[in-house]
Amino acid sequence: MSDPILELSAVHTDIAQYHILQGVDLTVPRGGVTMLLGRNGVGKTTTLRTIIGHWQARSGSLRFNGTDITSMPTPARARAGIGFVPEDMGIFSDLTVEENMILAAASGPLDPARMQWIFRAFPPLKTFWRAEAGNLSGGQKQMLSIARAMAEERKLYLIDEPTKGLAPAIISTMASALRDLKAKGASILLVEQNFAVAKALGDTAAVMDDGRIVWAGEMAELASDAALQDRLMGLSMEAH
Amino acid sequence: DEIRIAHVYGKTGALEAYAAQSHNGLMLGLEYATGGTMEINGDKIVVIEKDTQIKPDIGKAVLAEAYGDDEVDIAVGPVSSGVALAMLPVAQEYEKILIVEPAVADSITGENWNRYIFRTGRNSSQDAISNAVALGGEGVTIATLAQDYAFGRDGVAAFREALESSGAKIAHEEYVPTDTTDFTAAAERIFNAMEGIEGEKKLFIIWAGGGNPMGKINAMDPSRFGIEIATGGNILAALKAYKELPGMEGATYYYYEIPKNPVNDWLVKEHMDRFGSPPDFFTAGGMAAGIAVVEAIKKAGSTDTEALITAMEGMEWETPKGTMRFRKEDHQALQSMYHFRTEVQEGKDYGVPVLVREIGIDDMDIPIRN
Amino acid sequence: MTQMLLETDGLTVRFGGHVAVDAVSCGFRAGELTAIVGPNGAGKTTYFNLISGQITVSAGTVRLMGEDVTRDPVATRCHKGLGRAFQLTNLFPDLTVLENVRLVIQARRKMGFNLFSMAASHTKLSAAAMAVLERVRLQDLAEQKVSALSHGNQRKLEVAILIALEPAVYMFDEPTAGMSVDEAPVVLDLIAELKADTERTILLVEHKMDVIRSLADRIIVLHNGALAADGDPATVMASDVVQEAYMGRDLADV
Amino acid sequence: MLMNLISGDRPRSLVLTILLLGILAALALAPFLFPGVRSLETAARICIFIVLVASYDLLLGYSGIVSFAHTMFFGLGAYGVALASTHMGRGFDALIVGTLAGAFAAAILALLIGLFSLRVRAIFFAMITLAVASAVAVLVSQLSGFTGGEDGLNYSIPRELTPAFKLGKLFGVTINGKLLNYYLVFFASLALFLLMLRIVNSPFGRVLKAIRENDFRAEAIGYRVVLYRTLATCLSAAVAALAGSLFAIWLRYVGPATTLSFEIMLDILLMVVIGGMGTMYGAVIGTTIFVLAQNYLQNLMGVAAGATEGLPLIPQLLDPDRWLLWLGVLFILSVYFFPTGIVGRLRAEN
Amino acid sequence: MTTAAPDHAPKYAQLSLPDRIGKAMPLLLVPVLVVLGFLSIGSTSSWLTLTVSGLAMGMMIFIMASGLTLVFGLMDVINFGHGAFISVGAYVGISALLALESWTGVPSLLLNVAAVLAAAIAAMCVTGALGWGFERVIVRPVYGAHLKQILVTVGGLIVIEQLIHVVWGPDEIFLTRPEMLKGAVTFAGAAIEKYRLLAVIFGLALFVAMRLVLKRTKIGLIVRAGVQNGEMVEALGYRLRLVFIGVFIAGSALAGLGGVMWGLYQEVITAGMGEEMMILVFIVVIIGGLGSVEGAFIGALLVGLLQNYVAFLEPKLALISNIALMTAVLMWRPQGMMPVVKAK
Ligand SMILES: Nc1ncnc2c1ncn2[C@@H]1O[C@H](COP(=O)(O)OP(=O)(O)OP(=O)(O)O)[C@@H](O)[C@H]1O
Ligand SMILES: Nc1ncnc2c1ncn2[C@@H]1O[C@H](COP(=O)(O)OP(=O)(O)OP(=O)(O)O)[C@@H](O)[C@H]1O
Ligand SMILES: [Mg+2]
Ligand SMILES: [Mg+2]
Repeated sequence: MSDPILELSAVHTDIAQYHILQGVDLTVPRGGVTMLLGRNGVGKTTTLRTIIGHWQARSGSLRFNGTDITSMPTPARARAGIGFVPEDMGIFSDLTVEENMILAAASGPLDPARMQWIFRAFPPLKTFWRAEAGNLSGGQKQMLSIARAMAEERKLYLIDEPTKGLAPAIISTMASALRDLKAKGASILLVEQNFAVAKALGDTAAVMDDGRIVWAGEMAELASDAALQDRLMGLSMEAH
Repeated sequence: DEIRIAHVYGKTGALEAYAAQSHNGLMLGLEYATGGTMEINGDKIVVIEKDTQIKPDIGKAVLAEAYGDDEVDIAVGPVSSGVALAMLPVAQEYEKILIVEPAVADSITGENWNRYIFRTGRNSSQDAISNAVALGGEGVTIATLAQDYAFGRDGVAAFREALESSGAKIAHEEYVPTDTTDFTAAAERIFNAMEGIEGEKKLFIIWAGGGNPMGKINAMDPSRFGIEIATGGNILAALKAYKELPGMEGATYYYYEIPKNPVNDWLVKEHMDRFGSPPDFFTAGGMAAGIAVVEAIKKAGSTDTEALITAMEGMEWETPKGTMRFRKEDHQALQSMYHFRTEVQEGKDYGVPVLVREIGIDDMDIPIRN
Repeated sequence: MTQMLLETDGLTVRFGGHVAVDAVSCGFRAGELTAIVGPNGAGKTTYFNLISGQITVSAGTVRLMGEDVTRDPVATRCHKGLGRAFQLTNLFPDLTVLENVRLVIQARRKMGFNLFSMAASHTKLSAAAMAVLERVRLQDLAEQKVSALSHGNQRKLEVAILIALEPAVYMFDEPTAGMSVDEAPVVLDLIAELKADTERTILLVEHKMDVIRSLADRIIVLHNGALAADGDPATVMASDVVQEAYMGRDLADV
Repeated sequence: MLMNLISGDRPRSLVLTILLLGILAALALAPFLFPGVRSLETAARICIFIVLVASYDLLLGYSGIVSFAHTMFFGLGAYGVALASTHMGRGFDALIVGTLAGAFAAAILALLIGLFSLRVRAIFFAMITLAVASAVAVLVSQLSGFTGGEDGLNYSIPRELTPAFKLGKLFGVTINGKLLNYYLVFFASLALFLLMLRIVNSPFGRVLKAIRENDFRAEAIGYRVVLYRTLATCLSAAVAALAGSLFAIWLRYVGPATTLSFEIMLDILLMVVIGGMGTMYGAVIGTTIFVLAQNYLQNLMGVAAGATEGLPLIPQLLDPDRWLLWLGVLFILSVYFFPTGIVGRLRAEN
Repeated sequence: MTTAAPDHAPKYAQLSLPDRIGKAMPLLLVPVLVVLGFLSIGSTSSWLTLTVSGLAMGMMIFIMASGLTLVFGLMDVINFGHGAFISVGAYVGISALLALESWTGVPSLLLNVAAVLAAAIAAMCVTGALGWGFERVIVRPVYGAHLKQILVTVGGLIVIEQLIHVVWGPDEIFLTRPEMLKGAVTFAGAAIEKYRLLAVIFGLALFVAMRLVLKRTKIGLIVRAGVQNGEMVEALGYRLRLVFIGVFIAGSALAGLGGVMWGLYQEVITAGMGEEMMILVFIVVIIGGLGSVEGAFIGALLVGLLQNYVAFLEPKLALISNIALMTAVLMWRPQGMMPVVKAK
């Protein structure tokens, strides 16, 4: 196996006076989809924000694609090839959909072929191309947020709960878009509450509790072991 | 013991430049009148400075402090009329003398006056009336331009009143907001009003502060309509704008080359020596106040307020502007003004006001309004 | 037939030329839970906004217990019994969790213009607020600032606020989005509890089919702003419009 | 009892408690502790500005409304007293009529402004209030026959409140009308301050905070935002007018520069921010520090300039005439070092 | 490859005619005002004088407001320091002009304009550098907090004004314009100051240049997005700090340019001159709509024209014409005429 695209070791992160991440060790293998799972408030979002650099790790190290990024500023991390879809979607609501996308393509103009691919996955973006992004529906905003990360080729995508608020039809097109990304060689770190999606997409998984990774392994192993799920994440995933 | 004098004036704030002149003048005046000893009858003069920040409430407070805590005998100042008006009752309350210099509002020695107030500075009426005397004459038609607030309107009113007897008449009065920067509209209105009139036509401008209406209206070529611009004197820096207006006439309060008397000669020489520049408007005023203080104390023989008032009423003394006299009725210092014409002179980067005629105390009928 | 608790009649709104909600006429009875489904951008949230008054209608009327409330301001409608939780979390971020709920109860008791008493002396309000927090299991976080809450807990607080309002019409807009699998049931059980109250009606926007299946008495489908289907869950779910426009392909074959 | 008086709003910091008690004691005993014209002048100004700043904080800190018209209301109160005293003649009846009329007019004007323009965006509301305030200032200057124009008005207040009214001596301090006047100002200010403390700690105050945080949501849980904001504006305006009346009674002079100028507006803003927005106690601390600085910075600098004489440039920068420079630095530093105000800072250290 | 998600066709209704005209309305305001002016003034020569000089005044106001459009309109920073930059620009520029006496004193248009350009460049360099320092020291901690911005920048304004006193002394400085820019040209009975014509050229050039830069580059977008959600802009790979600093420097430099132009117009400069213009400049940016160069341009022309017309027709009303204009525009369009950025 080649070296992992992303490697966190013993990462501690504080938010104000709270000690939130308490020694996270996490690897994302190159070219795969890694699911980051866990209950509400265990630190999943904080982990992603630490990786992109919105929170600074107090100690521990982060390696991305062979280089140490622990003390890099956020823009440098992004330019090194990390795409980010935040939990709150991070839409620029006063800008139009088009302007949001133009900004997303940081290194040049939008690539028409890529746009065609994005429009196929998220048709409403085409319909509302010139509309103010703040007026989009909740699901449409979520689409835009994912589309923005896809506007340019990245080596690693950090995606925080992308399916919340999406209709089933869109979830399925989004899932296949993510698989397209993987097919193009990108790696993905995905936080997800929808276990069906997690099961369908994940190659490997890591489960968090209380600011630590409490389990890591193959997704298939987790998916097939209801007792393990119950232990790690409370209720059985299949319960509802 | 000591003779304590407070100089209460706007050291900081928008009028800072005037304040410095006024203070230098006051100190020079004290020095001149005491022959350099800074003592009167063996008592040392101590000058305490107080900053009004050109705020009336602060002015009131620091004047009260000067009279109450610092126990000064006489206070001098301030620069701004608004501050002066707020200070007047304090003098009355503490029953001490306040010599107003150089604030100009008529009401200081007019309706708001009390018997503890003297003023060495000129008032707006003196300005307006001297200009009327300088500009008026049979067959002259005048338009006025002034700022639209009490001072501007009062100034024009006094000017109009004084003009009546000279045979000149006012064709148009234009008032614009105090902070006007664009005078195109005002000029158009004035031109339209004056266009059809025959004879000598003048536009008299009363303006306080920046904005330079003379230059801007002059740039619109009023001579097309046979209109000449006229205005009063100003501080040296402002005379730069007069360079574009050679031949312009008006009346001024002071220009250092005009008065011919020993006090002024001393002032000009000392000022040049110490500061490397000629004395300006407010230097002359400050000096007049300084000399007045010394003369009054000498004459009264003490710093007792009642004695001082008695001594000062009707007192005549020498200043850089010649003899001044505190009028008994309202304690306003009567003084000469100067009718001037602007000339462009080699080596000076401003328009030089050259004396046409001294307008003496008796040439002006300054109304008593208290 | 029981009287309609809430009715919309030809409810329409246009944004520029875009007709986001297109002449929707529909009634909701007390004691019923109606699920509103539809693709993203179908107009579900906008429909809620029209009912609760956040945006003004272009045409049509909203009637609450027979009374026309179309022109009432938001706050007035709230007092009359239209309660609303938001799809995108919308709270008082710098206040504590408890204060968020306490304010709701204070509003319900119309004590807002009480100028000269001490808020701290109204202990009943705090107790009532605490009781609501217990129902959504946020009692341990009562003194936390909302901005320090994780996303999932903020969603729960959003639900708590609606419950504290005790409205006649509950409007939930994707209450469980982003809630983890062990937390979502708490909220769903709560909604089931509310359903037991036959005086009230519940409107629920959801994209999760299992949730709808377990809770809904009736489903209406919005599509491109218009009412596309209305009926009992089984029939509607099986209909073409839902299958094509909404479900797309089944997740199973992702 | 004490808790009731301060409406249960504890200072929540030992240092803050000590500071507040210190300020209260100093103001209460000012005429005896610091005899002299200047210090009494300063103490009275602190009392009045505490009320003014607190009333502004009700608007800014608690309701999140940025208004630049606060000095206008302050001016209304002051002119109320001045005009009543000018036209009705010297007397307590004039003071009462002027005060009430000023407060009433302020509330009405606030109501109009509020109903008209509280709906626009916050930043534009700020600009509209700035515009209205400057229009009023222009009006005052234009109606010089009535208002005294730029010169303002001098008038007399009842003799019992002036230094001419002498009662004797106590602890070596002359008891006269001026002293009575000071205590009138002091107790009125104290009462108004406690009233506002009560208001911000009432259920109404809580709603204001909620509206400041998220007006959209406040409306959605049943609060008529416009009504609350308008009422807050009116209350704040009325209290500011009362402070203005006290100022007029104390100063016996009103003019545009003392009551209406934008400069005072900025001073108020700074006092609120230095003290800490959204904490009534911040008004006390901020005002005290600022007024003291305003009054004594120049003296301090004179000393400093003298001490550094001989050094290059420094004495020039420390020249008392450059006190505004340091005031500007104070503006900057206070925001830098006290982003949450002094009160916020003190509380955080607990 | 994915299969497409089901497509939806949202329904569209026809836009009504007034809706469509409404969009172009701000562009029509200037011509409408000019025509109204003609109808109410009557005298052609007066109208011509007032109109041309009003437009030129508008251009000068625009130059001063242009920097504020960037800093306040786009970056959402209320910078009262802008007023101080105007003053500093004027002082630096006028000092440069006084030093270039040999270019300004001769009646050569080329040399005269070159002197003005040199002065403008000197002023822009100094105010740009000052802006850089200002951003680093004063503004950086207060992005997103309007109130604090007002306070710190007022603090900065006071400090800079006082430093002007220290460096140049407290006296106002009077100056005269370069030879060829003195006086007026007269035609058809109307007199137009020559200097105003130069201001028109400068203003137009600036307008076109700003439009091009903001339309052709992502800078405007980055700033607007950055104000809303800076973290996200950085996560997209942009060095937001650099962009903010750059825009702030540009805004300050434009203030410097405005200062030189205004100083030359006034022929007298004081430390407080910029501060005095701030309300007017804010009004222009607000009625134009935040972030809009076009809006500020139209706003400035409206202000210039209206001031002149009103001052001619009814001088008393000139006191409040700007305030009335702002209030009217905000009643009509609560976000200003052509907002690019939504006000908060
Ligand atoms: N700004 C903040 N200040 C203080 N604490 C915070 C802040 N942001 C998050 N936290 C705390 O950090 C912990 C982890 O939060 P995080 O958002 O990473 O959780 P999460 O796993 O993403 O949860 P969810 O599934 O609900 O999104 C939570 O307990 C939360 O309360
Ligand atoms: N204020 C507005 N201005 C313009 N268009 C709007 C506005 N609000 C909503 N829309 C549009 O109306 C349509 C319906 O939006 P709405 O939020 O109601 O969808 P929704 O059904 O709730 O979708 P989702 O499931 O994604 O939340 C969307 O296409 C949206 O872009
Ligand atoms: Mg999360
Ligand atoms: Mg929705």
